Amino acid sequence: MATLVAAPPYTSTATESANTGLWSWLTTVDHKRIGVLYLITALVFFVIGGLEAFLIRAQLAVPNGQVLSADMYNQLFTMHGTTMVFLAIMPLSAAFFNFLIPLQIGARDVAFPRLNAFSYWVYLLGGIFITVPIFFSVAPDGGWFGYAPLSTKQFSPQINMDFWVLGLQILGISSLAAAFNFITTIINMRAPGMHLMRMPIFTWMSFVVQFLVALAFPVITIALVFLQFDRFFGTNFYAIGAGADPLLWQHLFWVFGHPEVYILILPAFGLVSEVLPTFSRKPLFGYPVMVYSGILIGFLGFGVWAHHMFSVGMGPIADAVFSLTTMLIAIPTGVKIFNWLATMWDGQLRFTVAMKFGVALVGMFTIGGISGVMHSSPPADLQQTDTYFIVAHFHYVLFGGSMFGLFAGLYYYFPKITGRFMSESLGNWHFWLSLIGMNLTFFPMHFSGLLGMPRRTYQYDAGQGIEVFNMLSTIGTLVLMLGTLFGLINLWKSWKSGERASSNPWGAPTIEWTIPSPPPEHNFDELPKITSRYPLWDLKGTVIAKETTYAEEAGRVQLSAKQLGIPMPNPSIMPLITAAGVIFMFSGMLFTDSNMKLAVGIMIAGAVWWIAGLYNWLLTPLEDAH
Amino acid sequence: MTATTLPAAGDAAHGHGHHYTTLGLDNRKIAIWTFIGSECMLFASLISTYLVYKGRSIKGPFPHEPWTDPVSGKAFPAILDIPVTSASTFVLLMSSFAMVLALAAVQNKNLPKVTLGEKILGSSKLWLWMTCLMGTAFLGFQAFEFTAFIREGLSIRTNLFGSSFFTLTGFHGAHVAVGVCWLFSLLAIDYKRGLQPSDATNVDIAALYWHFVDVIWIVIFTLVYLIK
Amino acid sequence: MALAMIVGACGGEYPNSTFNHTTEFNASIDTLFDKLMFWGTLVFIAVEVALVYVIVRFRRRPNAADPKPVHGNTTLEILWTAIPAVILIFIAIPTVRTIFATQAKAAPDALQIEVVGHQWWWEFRYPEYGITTANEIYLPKGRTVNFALTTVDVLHSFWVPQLGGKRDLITNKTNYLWFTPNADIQTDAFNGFCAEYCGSSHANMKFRVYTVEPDEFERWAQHQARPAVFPVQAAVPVVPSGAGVALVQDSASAMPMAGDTAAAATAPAVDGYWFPREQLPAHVIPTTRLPKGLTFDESLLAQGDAERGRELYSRSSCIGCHAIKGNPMSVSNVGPNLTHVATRHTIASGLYQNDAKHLALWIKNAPAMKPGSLMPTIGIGERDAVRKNTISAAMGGLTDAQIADIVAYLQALK
Amino acid sequence: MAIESAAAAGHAAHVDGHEHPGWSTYWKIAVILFVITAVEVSAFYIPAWETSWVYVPSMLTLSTIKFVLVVMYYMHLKYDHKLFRSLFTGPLIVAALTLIGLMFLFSKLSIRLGLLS
Repeated sequence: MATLVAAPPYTSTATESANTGLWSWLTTVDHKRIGVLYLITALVFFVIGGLEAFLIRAQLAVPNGQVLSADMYNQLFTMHGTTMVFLAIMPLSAAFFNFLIPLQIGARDVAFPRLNAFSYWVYLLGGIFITVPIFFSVAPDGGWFGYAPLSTKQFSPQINMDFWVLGLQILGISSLAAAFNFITTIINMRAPGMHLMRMPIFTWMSFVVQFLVALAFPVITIALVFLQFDRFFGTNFYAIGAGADPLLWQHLFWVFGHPEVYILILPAFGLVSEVLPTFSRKPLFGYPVMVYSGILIGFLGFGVWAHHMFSVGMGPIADAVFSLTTMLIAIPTGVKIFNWLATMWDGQLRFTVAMKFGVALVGMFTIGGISGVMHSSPPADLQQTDTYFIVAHFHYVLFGGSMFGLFAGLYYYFPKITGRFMSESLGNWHFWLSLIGMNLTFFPMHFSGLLGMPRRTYQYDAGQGIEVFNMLSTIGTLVLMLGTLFGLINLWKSWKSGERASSNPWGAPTIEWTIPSPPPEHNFDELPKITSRYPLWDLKGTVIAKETTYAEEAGRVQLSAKQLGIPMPNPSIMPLITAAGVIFMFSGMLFTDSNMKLAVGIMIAGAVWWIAGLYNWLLTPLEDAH
Repeated sequence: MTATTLPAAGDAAHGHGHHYTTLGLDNRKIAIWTFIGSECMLFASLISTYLVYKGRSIKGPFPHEPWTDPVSGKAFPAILDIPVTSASTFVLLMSSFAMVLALAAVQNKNLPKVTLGEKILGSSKLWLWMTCLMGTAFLGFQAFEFTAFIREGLSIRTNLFGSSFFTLTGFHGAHVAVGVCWLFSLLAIDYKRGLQPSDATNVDIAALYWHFVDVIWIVIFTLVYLIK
Repeated sequence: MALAMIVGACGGEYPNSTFNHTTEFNASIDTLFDKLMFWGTLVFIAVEVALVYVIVRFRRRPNAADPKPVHGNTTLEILWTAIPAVILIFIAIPTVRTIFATQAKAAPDALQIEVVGHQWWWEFRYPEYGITTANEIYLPKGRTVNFALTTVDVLHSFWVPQLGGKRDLITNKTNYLWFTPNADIQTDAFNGFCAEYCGSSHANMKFRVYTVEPDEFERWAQHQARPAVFPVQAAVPVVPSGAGVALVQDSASAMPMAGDTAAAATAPAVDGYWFPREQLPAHVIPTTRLPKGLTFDESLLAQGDAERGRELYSRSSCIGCHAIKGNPMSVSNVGPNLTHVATRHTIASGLYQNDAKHLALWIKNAPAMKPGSLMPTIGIGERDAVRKNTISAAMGGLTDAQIADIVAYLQALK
Repeated sequence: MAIESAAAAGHAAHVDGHEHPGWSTYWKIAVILFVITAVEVSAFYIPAWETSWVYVPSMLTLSTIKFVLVVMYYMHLKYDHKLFRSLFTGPLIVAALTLIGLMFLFSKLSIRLGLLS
């Protein structure tokens, strides 16, 4: 069976002069550079979200803590959730979508490169829009879930929640645009022979995630439109005096919110499913089942939303139905865990930092999964929901799952992204401190929750039997921060001066490892022809691609797209300009209370601005005529 | 074991700048269908909200029942005007018919046209104009309906029915308005240089959007107007 | 995680533990939890042991041959799809049973308590007895209690971890929650919390539940239903059987409690019951710190006069929000009902002890004592953090001496 | 894989849109749409129909027919690549189920199970 091997890998990529400098970053439409932008931006927000978490834990270290005021605490926990969900984990996944999907399916770029850039700029500017208020103590304070009627003008008259409502709308635009883009890319930009069932599992999980985004975000958009109209135009959607039902918000929010959970975790599952086979020297166990379970998780994810609402009194039938559908999800999720174990079974496990994070995901996510099953049972959930038990649960899922998976992906793909390895020694510090820190932070929360500590409380009395657990959690946060610091130092140092990496430094099986590290702007000199699921591994026999070394590839010259006569999209500033116009238009709404004329003026100016940008964008061809 | 590859640079030379695609389909068409799928959820949320709040308003006016304000003693009729909306529904349905003819006209631009019928059917300008006009007429009906309601005492702030009704139909109206702008821009291109069969995909995605807006109205008309 | 059950079992150290079988509701939840815990632990051990085994056993050995490329195994995969499915059946059946058992209609003879959530305090009504009180619930042991939960503003959630699961208070909707405190539990006091985020002082929206003997409950209820005894009938003997009446005498505070003597000397005649203060378990005694910069001239508390206080109270802004049965000027329902406020052990929704000092500080500047408090600042010269203004006499502000009088009045309301 | 079968069509630039039906189909559909709408509106004014239990199901059926006709013929879903059908029906099903789910949750629909007296 003909197997694709690395078309001779190169190390010194010829770079066009137009591809350097600040302007090139502002105008780039290259999915790889956009991926890098996502990565760096998301990590900055991750640090901000982490510092917010640290302040929260500092306040809770001892009973009746005096570090923060109640209002500041409320702003911080709201922004911690909002930041981590929308500005850190989702965009970190997006960094990998951007960088990897075209490489994994053998494409030149995404289907709509400028739309891709637009998504990024909207995300960046929207992220700044929603984050800046915290520095002026006017950040959103209604929780990341923004439950009505607390989030309405009647109970949150200040500007705080306006930032949240508008910011989330803005970020939704970014996610939706990206989803349409990636769905089209995965459907239609696959290299010849890249059948759906030959696609790398990360691309598969991303594919599922894009559908979840495309179907879940419209729902939150509408829920937010209602809130926006209530706040700005005096409509009655959540107005208690008009007889509104606040459960409308909760249902709409969780119809979005539960798929959102899978939007956060599935990319990490995908990354780990790439890392484990490579470092086990074995193909992924049960690839089709892994694919189908991902699809099933995504589909079922739309039918379980009300399990976030077992305490609202939906009645026994609804509780029972949603309880059962929720339990069902445990099956495909469990299958994934067992298949990962089976992938490693009988393998030759090589414990790089990437592998360690990947294996840790299997161990840690399992804990989050089991506690998840515990509150799929409504009566038990009545003692667990809105307590620290839930906080423990979803941090095992989101930190032990999503973040560990993303870190695994980062260590694994860093050589491909930058052409350099991340340091294993610093990485080990990062990993072990994160593992210890996260368990120290979140495991005690199981106890504090079941021992009666409600969530979102800025202080608690002494003598409630939860002091020790809270102190442990706070110490854990310090360890976690230290670990993250090692990770960041590692990233910084390795980017500048890490050991040079070859095209396939791990001996990995998929086609992104056939091209130089970092890849040339056109990705593939020639579109690869795919004949199997692991093109670089001969699965019939025992020959598996060995790690290539930098030395053996040194000295070869990669031709540029221009030299090869490959048409590349032109850089364009229009995505950035259009995105800025969109944000400007939304920011006008902030003034509806204080100065209606100003508000309308800004909104019209913003609309004209982005429509002009879009017009220019649409009339400029993506590529030069040839 | 040698690398098996496709001539990639070949795509550029091959078609008219058309890159290789897996399915041979136009990316834009896949994207618009994805977008339409997403819009299904958007309108499902809006329609759900309308239905959830139906009958929950604590004061009138109401869609299908007359109501007397206990405070002012003022009497309000049932607010929805079925004959007018039936007419606008009909107009929107027929605009879809015009749109599909416009697309066919663009696709068949290069076919010889002999009879008057063929010439009429082959005029993309005519059918785009018809679609635009009927779309605009629908918006006119909606503007009439909205102002009549406001005159009668139902605004978006009045009650739950007002909020959910105006938001649902307003969102639909906004979609129609975007569609009308889109179609006018196609008309502008048609006048400037003539829409060619090579533009068919451009017209096709606009048409898909337009029809989708139409089918949403089919649902809204039945659920909001006809079912009490 | 198995540890959770062990540590949870000792209620003394963990006063809000969800594992105590004080009601049949909590017992059934706990039984279910044990099942979840059992299967969860089993899966946890299976996965983690397998993981550790894999990590140790299949570590890459130098010069080892490449592993066999196994792509999957249908039997195995069906097996580990089926096993979780079977486990889930073991969980699902008792789950559904418990759902229907705990969400059935409460017994018709259950004690009805209407719970009304407010930002950030709890209103409790006993329609059978015509009682409206705040932040403290008395429950007779052995009788089912059915809570009807509503809210006048945002969402809240009613939760007494030791007695049962939580249930949200939803605007424009009435929810129900019922349980039966076991007849054989001790007379005890439990913490209750708001478990749904509800704004600034969500953390401070606590309440207390006292489980008492049925006859004690009856006496408490009869007493609470009556108007406050005022003006003071000084000569009548005081002490209710077994109950520590003088709420302020054993204050943990070091400052001289001059007001207490005044209150004790003029204590009204009561044959009612309330939970003896000296028997309060430590975990229901609030430890909230006082805000910095808020002071009260405590010597004034000794000079506080209840009668003067009543006069003052009856023409102050207090009556805009509070009701005191027996005081015809004070009938508003916006704030907590103060009819028998002196029989309560805490103020400000479980945030502070109910003693002269805390009451005085509370009246002087409630928003400083409790972030976001909707009770306005009253003390002259104080800054109101919510309304962002400084209180003057013209605005109806009160001096410390006047506040001391009102404190004396409130402390007389037994 | 069905999707892959079309891959062979690869470089053929405009594979979509040429087996579409023509005028003869389009006007018939338009007439049907008109007739159904007319029936719906008149049903609204026929008390015997409007008040009977069949009214709501018949209205839903009629509008579903209109919906399907426009989607299948005017949007060419019947003739286009199968992919588009799944891209549309998948989300449509999720949307419909969500809507129905919400109707149950808000007691706009109910099934008598006899579980609760």
